[in-house]
Amino acid sequence: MKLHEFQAKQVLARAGISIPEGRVATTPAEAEAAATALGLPVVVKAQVHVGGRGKAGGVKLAKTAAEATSAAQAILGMDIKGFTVRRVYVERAAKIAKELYLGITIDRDRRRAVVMLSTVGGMDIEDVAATQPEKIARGWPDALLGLQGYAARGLCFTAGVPEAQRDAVAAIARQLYGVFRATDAMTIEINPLFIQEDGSVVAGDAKLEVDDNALYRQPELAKLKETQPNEEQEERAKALGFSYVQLDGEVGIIGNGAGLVMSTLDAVKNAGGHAANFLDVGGGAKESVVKAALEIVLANPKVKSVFINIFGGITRGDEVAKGILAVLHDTKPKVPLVIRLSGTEAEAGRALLEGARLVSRATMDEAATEAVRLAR
Amino acid sequence: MKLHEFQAKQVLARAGISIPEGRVATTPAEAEAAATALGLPVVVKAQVHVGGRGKAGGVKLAKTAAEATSAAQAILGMDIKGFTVRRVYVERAAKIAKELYLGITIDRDRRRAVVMLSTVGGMDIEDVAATQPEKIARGWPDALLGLQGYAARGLCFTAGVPEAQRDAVAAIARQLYGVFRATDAMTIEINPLFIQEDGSVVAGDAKLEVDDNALYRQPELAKLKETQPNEEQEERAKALGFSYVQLDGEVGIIGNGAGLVMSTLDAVKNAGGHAANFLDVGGGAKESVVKAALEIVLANPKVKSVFINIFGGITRGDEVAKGILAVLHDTKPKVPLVIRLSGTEAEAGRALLEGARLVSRATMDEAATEAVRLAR
Amino acid sequence: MLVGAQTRLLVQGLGREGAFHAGRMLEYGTKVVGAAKPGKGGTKQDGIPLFDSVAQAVDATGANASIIFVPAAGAPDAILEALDAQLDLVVAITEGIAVHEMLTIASVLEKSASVLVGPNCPGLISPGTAKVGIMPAENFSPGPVGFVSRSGTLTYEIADLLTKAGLGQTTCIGIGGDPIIGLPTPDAVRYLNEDPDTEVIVIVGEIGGSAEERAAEYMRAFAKKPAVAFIAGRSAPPGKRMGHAGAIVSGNSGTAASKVSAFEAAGIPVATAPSEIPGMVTRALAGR
Amino acid sequence: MLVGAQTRLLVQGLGREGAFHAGRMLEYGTKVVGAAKPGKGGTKQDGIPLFDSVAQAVDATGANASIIFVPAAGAPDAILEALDAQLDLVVAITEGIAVHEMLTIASVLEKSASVLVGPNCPGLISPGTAKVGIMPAENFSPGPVGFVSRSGTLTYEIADLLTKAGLGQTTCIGIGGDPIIGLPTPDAVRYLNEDPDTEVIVIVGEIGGSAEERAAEYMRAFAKKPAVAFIAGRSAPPGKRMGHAGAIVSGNSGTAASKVSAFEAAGIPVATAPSEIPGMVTRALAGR
Repeated sequence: MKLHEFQAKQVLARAGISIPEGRVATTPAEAEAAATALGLPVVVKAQVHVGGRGKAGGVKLAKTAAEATSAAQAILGMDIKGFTVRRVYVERAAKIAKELYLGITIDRDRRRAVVMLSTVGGMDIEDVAATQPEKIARGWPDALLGLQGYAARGLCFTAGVPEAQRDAVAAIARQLYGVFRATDAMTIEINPLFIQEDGSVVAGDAKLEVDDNALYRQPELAKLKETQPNEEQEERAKALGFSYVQLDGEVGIIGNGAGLVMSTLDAVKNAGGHAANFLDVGGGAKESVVKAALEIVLANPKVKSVFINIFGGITRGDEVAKGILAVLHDTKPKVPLVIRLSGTEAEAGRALLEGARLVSRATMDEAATEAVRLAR
Repeated sequence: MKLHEFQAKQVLARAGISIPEGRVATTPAEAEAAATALGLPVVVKAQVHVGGRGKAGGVKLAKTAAEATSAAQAILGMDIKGFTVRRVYVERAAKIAKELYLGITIDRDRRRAVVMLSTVGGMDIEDVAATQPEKIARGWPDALLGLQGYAARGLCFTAGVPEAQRDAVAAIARQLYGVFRATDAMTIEINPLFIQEDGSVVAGDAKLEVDDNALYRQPELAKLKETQPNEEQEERAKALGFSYVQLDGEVGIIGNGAGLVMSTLDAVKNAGGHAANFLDVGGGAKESVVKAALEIVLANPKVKSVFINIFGGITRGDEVAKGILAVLHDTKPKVPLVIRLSGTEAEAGRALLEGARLVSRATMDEAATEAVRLAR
Repeated sequence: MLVGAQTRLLVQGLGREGAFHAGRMLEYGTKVVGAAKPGKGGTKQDGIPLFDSVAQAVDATGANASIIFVPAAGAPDAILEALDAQLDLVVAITEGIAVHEMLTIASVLEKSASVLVGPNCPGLISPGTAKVGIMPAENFSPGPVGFVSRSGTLTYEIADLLTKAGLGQTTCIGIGGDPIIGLPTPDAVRYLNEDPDTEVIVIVGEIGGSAEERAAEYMRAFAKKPAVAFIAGRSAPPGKRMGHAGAIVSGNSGTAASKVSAFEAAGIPVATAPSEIPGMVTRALAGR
Repeated sequence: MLVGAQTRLLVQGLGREGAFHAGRMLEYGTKVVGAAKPGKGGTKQDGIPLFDSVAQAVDATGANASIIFVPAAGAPDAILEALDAQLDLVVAITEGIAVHEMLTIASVLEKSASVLVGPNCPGLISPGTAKVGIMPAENFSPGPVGFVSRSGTLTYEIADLLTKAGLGQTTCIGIGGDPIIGLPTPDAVRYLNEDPDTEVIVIVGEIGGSAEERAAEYMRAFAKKPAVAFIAGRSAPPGKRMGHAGAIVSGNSGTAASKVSAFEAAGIPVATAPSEIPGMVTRALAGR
């Protein structure tokens, strides 16, 4: 779950990290009032759950209240990579002497957090890693011991943080690590971290993504969850207990088990088609879940055929068949269904489906080929 | 540094542990008002930095406001093991069904905290350990991992906490461990921990001793530090940079290094005398410190002779001699001084002291014998 | 190997799912010697002796392994309890454990001699000997193939394909689909490489992370036997989480292409569909 | 042994006290190869190369030991930095470190191969070879006596008595007077017991804790050579802290009587005054 910049900054500020003064605005008039109250110049920034807003024109400097108004006017309602801007953050412009990067994420290989600090700030850290890898200092604190003082200081030396800001940046790194742990963050980033002309250090931007599996114990953060229109299907599926990801193709996919569904997508591609979605009904899905899953897939107007690929383990073939039959009975889908049913109670399932309006195939490859053919 | 019960309970309450309602009173009238406000019956308890107040009559149950007044009257001003009672804590009486013990202290051998839980509550845990050791469940959480849920639950099973209170007591143990770490406690204890008739669990008493070496980072707790009249000399010595402990004997002691001073006390005892104090001037003491130390020792009216035992390492014999000479010059002490000076600059020191009104001896044993003889 | 006749198994979390699978494991011949169910110590459930804690259960039964069905919020405590009891093997079936809890557990594992498999995994099976997991046993059969997989159902599918092709398995390790797991692919592959009964290794990976790349590197340096690989999610777009918490391509990292080329560089052929695996295994066995 | 010709020493905390003792250690022949002084990396102080961090210093100098003079508030970080750099030996001179910091460090030590001596200690000396500490070297001389002590000045006193009696020392370990220390008495005794050059061990304890009792138990079981003990604080009353944070009799625990009888039960004679020690050592050496 992603937080907006202004929300992430409030979290940082509570942990003692300095941030420029700022206010959220949802209309140009509010933006103007904010600019006047904060003092000019200000920066007007789109609040969307996606990166690259700067390149998309979602960040503008305003030297006058009128400029703040027109900046907000331009940005509000803007579409950035499919996300509509509903709010801007109006922030007193920092007097920037230098920009740093400070971020913490999870290093899967080392099974530790990785803290990254660089004097190349303001750029995407993956680009810096690709072009100037020596410019990124990294540290891997033990989860139980945390980011100790010497380790934070060591990052500053390695990154080449100016001596005057070393202690401040080391302290911010430790505070940020504290937030990272306390918020169950997957990723937390201050990019850029400004060194201002007066030598002070403030967070120029802030990114915070919280582990969805930890929201149960992060009630304050969970309240900030926002679902974009393009994510609504996925959220609805999650509420029903299965996992759905919208894709661009024409073959609707239903399967059980993430790995099997990924393989099903691949099989469709191997057969020359494209998957319209990823849908994993999970282990032990009952008739009602299978029915709901099929309805979601069929609701996608791009879908020209549906491939149901079940390898019964905990999931029973007869339950799957019943769910499909219920849909066939209730809604009479306009696109052909292809099914491949193996494993537990597969025979019973196939028996139930006999005579139904769908195509059955014995193997994943054959069924994929058939589904792709029918989608043409 | 010790906290009073009412202070410790506030710390526990902030961590989420239930405590009975209570108020501090410094006069019988305040105690009466507190009793009326809280609702009767109440318990009136002496607030002193020493154990055993119950046996000393410092805890009284009051069923009426008048009883609360007279209880406070009896307790306020009471002397408990050398501590004068200045405050009482008036607390709503719990409806006790069962008393447990819960405490955490430092296990020096294991170099871990030790959490102790017993269904024999209300007694001194050392007595329980001596008479019914099998009644104490112990756990040694790793400092980095803390007291995990399973470990707290395991203590409850081992101690035999009633099933109805198991989860509550396990939760309190984890909260108490959190307080133990957060307050830099040397010892923290809830004894008794009451199970009330309604099944709820509340802290009947609370003891919290904070590490003096950590007070620099515990500003809120440091404010609660109280010095008893009998501790004033010790505090004054600490402020001057040396370590002083008042004892009962007649031979004043000054030395450098805790082990050497302890050995000096022992040497005096071996020679048939008793030390009037422990005084370690520390490493590298200068003239002024030696002078202040000697003055504190001489201020004790019980002192009949003084034994100064210096083995020069970082501490220099000439600096010690100068400090002694300054005192001899300024105050002309009425009791004889015996000195044994060895190590760094010992000869220079002895030369400075030549002709002064003191006795010099070559070894610790000889000097101790002489100091004891002169004190008779 | 990790499971076998020596395995004496405890169950942590004997709820509906745990009880069902305890029954299936007993049927399979696994020595399920007890279950930890706080407050129920001294009683039995479905013939399985219950204990208040893992420590008590270990004392009473000599258990050396545990399988965890405790729901996500309580599972980290259950895992730590099992590690504290110094069991040889801890298998966490639970899905949805918070990543930071797993970082804490990973730190404990760095200093522990126990092997944690999972979480979010189907467990392990040594066909014909012992099953410590939730896989449908009928798809597995004894034989020379060692098999490690990040995926559940896909494991059953591939085991079924192998079994139908007459290719039985020494041990199948379902390591789990989370980003932080107890026994990552390279470590699981190392067990199979060192196992004298295993003649060929099947490595089933998926997009996300770089465990497959590290496994390929390990095999390039230390392989004692041939291997065959498969990567699920070749067609998945970047930035989308494919069901498993760990199955995501982030920027340039975790792509199927990177994994495939790592295996190929290590001389390990990569199947483009599960159906190709049995043939490739047969060829690998023939070409030894 | 813990210090010797192989010791390549870093100084952490090159302030007034650190700089003074760095000079004395260099004079004694100890290889002081550098000092960590954040922000001063690349410069020198009194001829000693400075580095921004311990890690940098180790890379540049091959240091394998460190001595810490950092004040109490910063000392735990300095100790953890030294442990993180996997030095063989870390000696913390600093007095007044908070007990909970030492509990944290003790947890790290449980999983570390480094030896921490101190805090609140005078350090170690192998007379004639190397000194990693603050003791006045002139009281020490080479010879067959291994010596461990919780006390500083008392160590110098007893070393002086031994030296004057012609009884030189292999290694003297000042383990420190705090309740939680890196190398408690039993562990220090074990080093001396295993040291082939040490012919007799002098154990100087004091009231508080039960480290002496454990050392006596260890010697009862494993002694390879005779030992002599002394306990400071026999006349100290209970409940009073005698200068050292660890020197306190709490209830029935930590009494001199308990320690004396533990040593006597292990066949180790206990001196009643430091002046008796040289004679007892001579008898112990003669009676071997």
